[in-house]
Amino acid sequence: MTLTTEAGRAKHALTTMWTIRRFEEAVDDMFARGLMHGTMHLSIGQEAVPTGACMALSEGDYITSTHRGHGHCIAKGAKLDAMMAELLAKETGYCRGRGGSMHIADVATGNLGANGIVAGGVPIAAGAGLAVRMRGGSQVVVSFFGDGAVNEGAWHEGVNLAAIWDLPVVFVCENNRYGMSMSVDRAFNVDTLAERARGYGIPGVTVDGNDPQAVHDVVAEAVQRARSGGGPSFVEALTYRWKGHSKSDKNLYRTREEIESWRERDPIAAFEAVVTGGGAAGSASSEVPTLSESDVEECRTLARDRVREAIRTATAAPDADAATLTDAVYAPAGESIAGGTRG
Amino acid sequence: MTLTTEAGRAKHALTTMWTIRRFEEAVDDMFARGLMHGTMHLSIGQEAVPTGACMALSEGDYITSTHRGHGHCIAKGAKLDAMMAELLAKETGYCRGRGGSMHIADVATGNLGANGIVAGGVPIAAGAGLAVRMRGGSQVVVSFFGDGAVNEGAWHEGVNLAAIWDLPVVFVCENNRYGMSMSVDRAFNVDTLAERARGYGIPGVTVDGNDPQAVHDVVAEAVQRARSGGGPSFVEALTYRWKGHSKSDKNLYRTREEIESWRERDPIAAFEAVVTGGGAAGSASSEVPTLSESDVEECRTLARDRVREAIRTATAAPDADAATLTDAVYAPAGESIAGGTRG
Amino acid sequence: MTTTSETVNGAAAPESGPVTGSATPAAAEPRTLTYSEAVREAMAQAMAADERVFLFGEDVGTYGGAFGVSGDLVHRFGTERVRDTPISELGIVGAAVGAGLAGMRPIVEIQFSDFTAQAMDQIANQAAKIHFMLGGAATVPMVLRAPGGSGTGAAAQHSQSLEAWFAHVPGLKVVMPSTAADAKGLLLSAIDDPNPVIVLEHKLLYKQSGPVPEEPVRVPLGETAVRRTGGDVTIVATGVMVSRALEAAERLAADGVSASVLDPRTLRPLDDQTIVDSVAATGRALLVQEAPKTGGFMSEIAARIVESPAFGRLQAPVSRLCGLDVPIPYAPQLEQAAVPQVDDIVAKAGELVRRW
Amino acid sequence: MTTTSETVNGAAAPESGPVTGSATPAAAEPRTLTYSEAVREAMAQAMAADERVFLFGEDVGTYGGAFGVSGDLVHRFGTERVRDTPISELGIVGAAVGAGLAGMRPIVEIQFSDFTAQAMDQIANQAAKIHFMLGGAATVPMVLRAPGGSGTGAAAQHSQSLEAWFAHVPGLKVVMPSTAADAKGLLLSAIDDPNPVIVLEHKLLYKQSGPVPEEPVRVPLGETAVRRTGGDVTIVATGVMVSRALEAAERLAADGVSASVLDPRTLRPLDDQTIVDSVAATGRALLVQEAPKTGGFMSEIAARIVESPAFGRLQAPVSRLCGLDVPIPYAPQLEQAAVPQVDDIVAKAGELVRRW
Ligand SMILES: Cc1ncc(C[n+]2csc(CCOP(=O)(O)OP(=O)(O)O)c2C)c(N)n1
Ligand SMILES: Cc1ncc(C[n+]2csc(CCOP(=O)(O)OP(=O)(O)O)c2C)c(N)n1
Ligand SMILES: [Mg+2]
Ligand SMILES: [Mg+2]
Repeated sequence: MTLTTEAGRAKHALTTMWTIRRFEEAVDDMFARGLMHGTMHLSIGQEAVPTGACMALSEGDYITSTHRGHGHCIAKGAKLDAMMAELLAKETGYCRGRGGSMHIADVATGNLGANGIVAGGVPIAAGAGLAVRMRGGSQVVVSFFGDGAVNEGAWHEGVNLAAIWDLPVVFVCENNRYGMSMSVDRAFNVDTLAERARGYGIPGVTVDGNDPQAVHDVVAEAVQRARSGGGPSFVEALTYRWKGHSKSDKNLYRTREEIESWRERDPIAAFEAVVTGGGAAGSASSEVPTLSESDVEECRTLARDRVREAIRTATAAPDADAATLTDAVYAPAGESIAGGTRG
Repeated sequence: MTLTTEAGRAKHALTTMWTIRRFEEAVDDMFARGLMHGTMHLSIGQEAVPTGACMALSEGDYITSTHRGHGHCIAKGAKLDAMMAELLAKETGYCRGRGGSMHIADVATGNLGANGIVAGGVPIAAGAGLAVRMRGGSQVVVSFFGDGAVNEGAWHEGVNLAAIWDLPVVFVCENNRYGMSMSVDRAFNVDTLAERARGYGIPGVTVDGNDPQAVHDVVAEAVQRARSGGGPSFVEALTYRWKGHSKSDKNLYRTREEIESWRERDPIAAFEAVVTGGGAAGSASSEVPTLSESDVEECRTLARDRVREAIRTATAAPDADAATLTDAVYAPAGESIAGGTRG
Repeated sequence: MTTTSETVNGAAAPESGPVTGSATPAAAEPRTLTYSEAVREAMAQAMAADERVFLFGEDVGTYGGAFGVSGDLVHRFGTERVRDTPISELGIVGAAVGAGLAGMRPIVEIQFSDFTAQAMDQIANQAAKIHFMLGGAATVPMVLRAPGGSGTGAAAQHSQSLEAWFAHVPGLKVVMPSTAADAKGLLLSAIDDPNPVIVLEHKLLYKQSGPVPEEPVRVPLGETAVRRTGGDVTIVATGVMVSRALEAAERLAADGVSASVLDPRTLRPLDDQTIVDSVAATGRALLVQEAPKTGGFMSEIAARIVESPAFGRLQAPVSRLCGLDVPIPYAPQLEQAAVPQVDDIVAKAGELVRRW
Repeated sequence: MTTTSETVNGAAAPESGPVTGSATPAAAEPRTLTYSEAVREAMAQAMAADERVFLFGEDVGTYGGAFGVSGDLVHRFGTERVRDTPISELGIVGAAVGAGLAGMRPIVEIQFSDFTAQAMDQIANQAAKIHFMLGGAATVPMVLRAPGGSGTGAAAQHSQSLEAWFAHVPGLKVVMPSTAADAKGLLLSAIDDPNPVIVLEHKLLYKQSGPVPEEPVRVPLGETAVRRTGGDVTIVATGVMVSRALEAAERLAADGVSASVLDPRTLRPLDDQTIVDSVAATGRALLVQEAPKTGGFMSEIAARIVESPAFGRLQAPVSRLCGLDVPIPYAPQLEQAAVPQVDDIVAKAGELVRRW
């Protein structure tokens, strides 16, 4: 499936990327203005990874996400107003204001949750994959994580479980070159993180994480393998975060030039160039452009309007209710709320 | 350095292996007769690994050991009576009867301790290597662990730290094909565990763990690399435990034939055959045998006598003293007891 | 899902003297099982009744579990549903969280409760908090079974009693069965529960026998059992200390001291009312645990007693008898000295009654 | 190794009224530092005095630490001694154990105390037990620093107060500094100590200032500080609750209620004598902690009070005011409601005094 040559797909990809970008910009702005509290980890610059990866998924498929999870959540189809409401600590937020940015989940679309713990979602993804396998289901689980997560014990154990049991999990590493401040060059003794995959006997591939088509292609192949019983895969997507790690980051550990050079590789601008045919970027763009300038404008407008609308709706919603603070520490007896339907 | 062609070395290797064998047989026997309690994990069948590895070390070098640690302890030069006393819960034991089999350490010879936690010693070894590095010392740390340990998060994190910081650590995996009952075939999706090494950017090699010369050679090369600043290595030694995992093992997970086939590859008998020149085993045995039959007999006798003497001494020693039970929970203020001298 | 209606309340107690656990009411010649068999039977019945239930952990398959608890289950349910795992505690608990989130009912066995230390992130930061962090939008139904306790010469890293760690974590439920019947009944309730439940079994109890109903009878979580009633002192004990307390109570009775023995069974949620009522009646409380004293769960019970109306009825200081503040030593005589024995309970309870 | 003779005993207290922390006696115009600067100064002085001391952890180098605590240390001591690590909490704590065993004096920073869950095996099963398991043959001198506490909107996995976990582990020492001076002085003592010491800092305190001696003045481990003396009620508080208790005490004083405020500072070993003496004098104890109530460390203090001679002097039930039994929520108004505030302390202490 190509995202670049089919208009519907191209629009979807572009709108998703713009929605992530606009959502994060809005969050950045509201945070700076004191309208949001806590901490936020933005995906600006990394939009192509969740977009490309989630377009390789079908309904019912699961994802596990991270502290830098807004993009995954949006790409998997979450409602922007419920996301924004969560960040604004509203009762209508995905977590009723209990979780905030680092814990947004959207069980309805298969997003089993962001996670404040680096690599926390990796064994959880293996477990979801195990559930699918045991039910004889056909779903696939995509587990997103950063480069930093790859050095956690949880990552090692989770990946190995998926590998030995041939679980339908695709491990997608968003390698943005840094943990909080430690570069992959210092945290790893290998050139590509994909080299780790071999030690678990699973395929590992490194891909341009700023190209949604490239991400999509390798993830789609991995999803296909997983769905047909071929077991897990590891995908390393090379990308970059434009903003600091979180609010307190002074960017002391990287140069302005490095940041600039990556901003010049803006995944959205590059995709627009390709689909409008202006791209020398090398993709198999046909003579006839896939999207017109006005198509592109439409995507941008749609993204901007959606985000605006989400802010409006969320802002008007009631604050999280302290009177019910002790609710939901425990689920009441009876049927549990399954994260997904049975296979 | 060859163990097989130099008489002194050959005797040392043979005596060490026989000492381990006899020690473990004595423990097995005393345990069966109710003279020892707790649980014991015996190294019978695996004697060549600690023997070959420790002969590649110099004084001042460190090791970290495991629940199956008697062999490491003996090979690193521990006193048999203090070991036996520990197993017999005596005040004269290495741990004053507080630790038992799973916690024997002999700080004087650089053995930082057995460990009841699978892979527990791996990050500790990295830390000892870090200490050496920071002091500008020239010691090397050998970290022993089983195949099962390789799937623990602690292993992953410890090996990576050593790798990125070029620490002088040699990771020696005693792959005896099983954790407690789970075979490496089911616990790993790779053919050799050495394949894991690549993911950390360190050399990994698989070796016949029943041949002390082979073990020695690869460990010596790794030690040399570590000592000269070349960083850590991973050595996988293929071996087999003849006995059950521990006292409660009914051997349901492996066949009698499998056990038999490995007993036929007895590391001690094979080494004797080589050094006495009778071995068709293929080693570069010269025309003139390295050891005579009486040399071999001498090694056996020495081992047997040492173990007997240890049992005698230990048995006569006073029991661990309950009156001082709460001693040594905390070290008193003042200088700490360094595990080693400063570099 | 099997019904939860067949519950037994072990908290009901006759006027005085020993209470026969929480067995089925008036079953003639109740069948006996070991504690370990009772755990196995609970798992077998749950797996038979609900295909979402499965067991996994290190060596739970052919080996039958490090303590033989899973036994032959792999032959009855196959290697998919009785699944051996690599030695990866954090990974397998995380996999249980994920499987639970995705609609299964995993039971994960950790070989020794000491190794929950490896898995604390998935236990305390994930399993316990996900339901709340998601505002109730998902549940993590899972059971983590692990044997604790000393007495086997396994030394400091294989003998801990870590219930206080888990009992301090909102979002977890924590169970410590002390009889074969409870081992079965509480485990069945734990499997039914939509929340993560930590079931701390005890190594020394595995081979002890007791009456166990054949049917899948639930013992509800959160009900303190009154194992024995007496008027002079209330002994609260957990795990293997319950049978020691009962033995001590018999000996105390011979000395003219009449003791109630209470077994909370579920530490979280704790049925403190039953404890408070008993202490209000006896005026004296002796709290017995195997875990080291400082920061142990009995300090919580002590605090609840003195915060309750029983405070005004106390005739003696609330008193704890606990493990010493030491790691568990290897030498048998030291190991014995490190945790309360029957003699210690007799002495301390006697002192409480006679001195105050 | 620097000398340990320059110690300050913060437990000494005048007759009544506020006590000015544990500053140097009678220093004219003492210099002030923030709590975070005080921690940094302690590390700098320890590193300058002893080449075995070094700091490592995630982003402690150029980044200066997630909370800026290490700041410019990397420029002063270089990247070997102020060492960035990968995200591998279990591995780095294990490396600290190994480095300590091999003769160094590591300080390891865990970015949020919540992530000690990842490292619990190396903390509780290795560091804490090795000295004992080896019969005293080796020591594990190491310091683990980690910030705890809520109030920053970081939600359930970044806001916990986990001191009770550590305080329950024989072999560990556990420190919770509540002032800048103690942040420095206790850390210096922790670095000197041959045992593993867990130092739980508090995020909300990092920016608070207070007088801090310039010299490397040790505050000994195991001495409860009397922050304020009063005759009606003893308030025991830890971490950020100390300053809230002091503020509450001022307001209570205006209402005619005179409160002592005690800060244990070291939870393990605990100086309970100072607490018991105070409670014996006031007859009332209010125990305030941020951590969830059930199984928190204040239950230990409650249990010790009622086991002590102070029991006979109690005029009111020993009372705890703690965090609710919930994970810390994200929404600011919920987060505030989840842990004790000044108003709550005023109300509860007032009630204790007036009602009993
Ligand atoms: C277990 C754990 N350790 C440390 C942290 C603190 N922390 C949050 S994000 C982060 C960096 C993560 O890096 P990476 O995985 O590459 O993700 P990125 O932020 O680059 O998307 C760190 C250290 C954490 N949240 N959890
Ligand atoms: C963290 C941890 N998990 C589980 C165990 C229980 N256990 C002790 S030894 C063992 C098997 C270890 O296998 P391996 O590492 O291959 O060593 P071997 O016994 O074969 O020498 C297990 C599961 C343990 N001691 N520690
Ligand atoms: Mg990153
Ligand atoms: Mg093995």
